[in-house]
Formats: sequence, structure tokens, C-alpha cells
Amino acid sequence: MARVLLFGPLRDLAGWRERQVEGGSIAALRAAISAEDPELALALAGPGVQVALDQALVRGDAAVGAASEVAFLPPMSGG
Amino acid sequence: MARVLLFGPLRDLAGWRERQVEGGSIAALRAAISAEDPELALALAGPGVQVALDQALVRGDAAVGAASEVAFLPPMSGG
Amino acid sequence: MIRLTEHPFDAGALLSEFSAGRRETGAIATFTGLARAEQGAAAVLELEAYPGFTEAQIGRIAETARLRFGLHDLAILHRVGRIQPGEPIVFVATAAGHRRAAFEACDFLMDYLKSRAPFWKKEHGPAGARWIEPTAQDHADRARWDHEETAP
Amino acid sequence: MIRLTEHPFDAGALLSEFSAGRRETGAIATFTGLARAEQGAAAVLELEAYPGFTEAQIGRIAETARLRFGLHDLAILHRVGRIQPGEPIVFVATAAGHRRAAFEACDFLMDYLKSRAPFWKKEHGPAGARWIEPTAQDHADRARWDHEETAP
Repeated sequence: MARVLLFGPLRDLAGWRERQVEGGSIAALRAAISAEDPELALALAGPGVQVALDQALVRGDAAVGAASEVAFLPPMSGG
Repeated sequence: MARVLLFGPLRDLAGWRERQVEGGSIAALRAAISAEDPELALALAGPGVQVALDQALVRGDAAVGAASEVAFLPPMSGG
Repeated sequence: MIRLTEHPFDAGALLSEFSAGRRETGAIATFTGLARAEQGAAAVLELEAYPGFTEAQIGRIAETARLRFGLHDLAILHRVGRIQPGEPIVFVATAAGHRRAAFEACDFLMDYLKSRAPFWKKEHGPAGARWIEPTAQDHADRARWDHEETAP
Repeated sequence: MIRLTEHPFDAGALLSEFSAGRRETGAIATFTGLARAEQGAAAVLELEAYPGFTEAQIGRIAETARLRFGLHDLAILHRVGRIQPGEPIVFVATAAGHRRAAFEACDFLMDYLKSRAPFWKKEHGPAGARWIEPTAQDHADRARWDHEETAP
């Protein structure tokens, strides 16, 4: 269980910005999202999408706690 | 006759900043200054000293009118 | 000072505050980025940040700039939310002993902010809204700093 | 605006004025030069100008910068007279469509102002007064512009 945040075009694609998702790892969160919205799960795995766990960038999989915040960050556009 | 202006170290050397000097050309002004203060005249002919006649830079000699302003500008230091 | 704001700001007031009381700083450079009106054809910009993360990531680059250019201080204020044409988007100020360091650090920070900072930018134009990616020029500007030696 | 002043000034107020009401300017760069206090060891600076001539000569370089970098506008305020440590000496602001032009023009103008503008500078230190010439670095900085191609 973690709080999942989406930004930029990912948010528009999903139709939501923030949601509680079941799963004890980032991979489990991706699977839970895929079960409900495969198109979104594909976009989350897309090129240039970075993942931040509790505001720190992580690569690959990582364990997430119940109070964790997992953000999917599409390519950043700069200001 | 012209109003002669000195700037920077030339002013310190001469002990004056502005003076009426007799002469119908820049060369005549230099001669008049030399008769009174040869050291200053030498400095006015020194490397990098530019001459402005009525606020426009001139090279070599030029005629000066009675209401003319002739400025001797030592190398500029920037701000 | 690294801060995000949802409101228009006066770059001059920020510069007054930034320059006050400096005794050993010889050089302050600033940059203000404004949304151009494009003679009325401009889209409204919408900038999204990840609050906390965005400031922290900018802070890391700011620390790099501080060390690389020997800055005495720096300030960055960046708009988020909807930005109308003519409004300021970003203000960067750098303070250093000498002008080359202040200029280069300001330029460096802007190249980073325009190309890689954690913002997502949407344009709301007459033909609808679209998400913007950095331009090739933005990437080229930033890449200048990857190999270039800095003047002492 | 090209102006000399005998009085301290607030760079922020100048930037507020310069940036007000701009609709088509995307980029404003500024530079503020301050007299460093050098931990109390700083000399008092005395800057002499040739009123009228100095502004006109700076104006010619400003016109060069305006054309070379495609500036929308620029402002230069320069102190003359006695300048105490910690006080501002010079403020330059440039407005352009894009940031590279604004930065480069500001940098170019400062290099000129610091090395060749019609000022004569005296330092009043504990060991007496002395006239200052531009440093080798000032000349090298200015010479960068003699051969370098400008980015579009």
C-alpha cells in the first residue's frame, strides 16, 4: 500500500493525480495498476519515466511501506 | 581661444581641471600650454592620450573656435 | 533561497532583497524569464511541479553551481500553476566576488532550469492544450556545461 | 536609458522599472557591480567621467550591443564621484526575446564598461591615492568579443 502520484501527461492519461495503491514494492504497484489500467501501466514503464520513492529517485524495484509516496515522473520539461 | 579640460592623472599633474587657453588650433593650444608648463605639455602628448574637440574624438591637429571645448583624455580606466 | 510560487512576482523587489547588506560581493547577476505575449497569440502556460522534490532537485544543482563558480549566494524563484502572457516565470540571482563567476553561474542555472528541472509544462492555446518538452536548443545550451572549462 | 549618478542607487528599483509593462520580452538579464569592503581594508573609489562625452561613448557601444544581440531595450546606470565600500557602482539591464542574447549582451556591455568606457578611477587607500588602469583580465574579457561568433 502506497500513495501513488502522477505528473504531467501521465496524470492526463490516467485521469487521476493521486491514489492509494495496494502493493509492497514498486513492481507490485505497477502490477496492481496494470490490472486496472494496462495502458497507464505501459506508459509508466515508458522511456524517460523516472520513479521517486519518498522524493528520492530510484532505479528498478524497491520495497515500499504503507506510508510511502511513489511518484511517476515523465520526462521533465524544465520551466 | 578655447576651454581646455583635463581628466584623471592629467588633472592632478597640471593642478587644474578647466582653463581658457589662447590658440586657434589644437597644436596652438599645446604650444601655449608648453610655454607655461612643459611637463604638462609632454604628458598631453603622451601615449594613449586622446583629444576630444567639442566632445568628438579627433586625431592630429584641428582648428578650434573661441567657444570650443578641447578635452585631453588619458587612457580610460573603465568603471 | 529556492522557492516555488503560484503568484506573479516583482523581480526588482527580489533583487533589492538579494543585494541588501552585501559587503564582500563585487558582482550580482540576475535573470528574469517572462511569458511573451506574442501579440496576443500566446498560449497560457501551466507549470506543474512536485512540491518538495522539485525544490530539492533544484537545490542540488544550486549546490553544484555554488561550488563550481565559488558563489557567495544565490536565489531562485520559480512560478508554478497558470501563467498569463507578460507575467514573470523565473528569477535567478547569483552573487560572487567577480563578474565572470556571477554571469556564468546565472547562465548555468538557467540552462538547467529550462531543460531538466522537475517541471511539466502545458500550453493552453486556441487549438487546445499540449504538453511541452524541452527544445533541442535547451538541450544544447545545457550540454555546453558538460565539457567546458570554467574561467578561474 | 544611459545615465551617470553621483548617488547610491537601488538596483532592484531599477529592475522593477525596467521590467514593467514588457509584453514581448522573454528574457531580462542584469548585472550589478558593487564596491567590495575587503574586510575594512578597501580603498574609497573615486570615479571621474566627462559628462556628456561619457554617456555618448557608452551610447555608441550600447547601440552596437542592441544591433549585435537584437536587444529590445537596455539600461545602464553608472556611479561617478566617491564610492564607499559596499555601495553599487554600475547597473546594466538587457531585454531580449530569448535568454542567450540577454546574457551575452549584458556580459558584453560590462566587459566594455570595465575596460574601455571613459572613466578615470582613483583609489584612496591608507597609503594615499593612485590612479587605476584596467587589469589584464579586463582587457582579456573585452577581447573575447572581438573574434567570437555570437549564437543566433
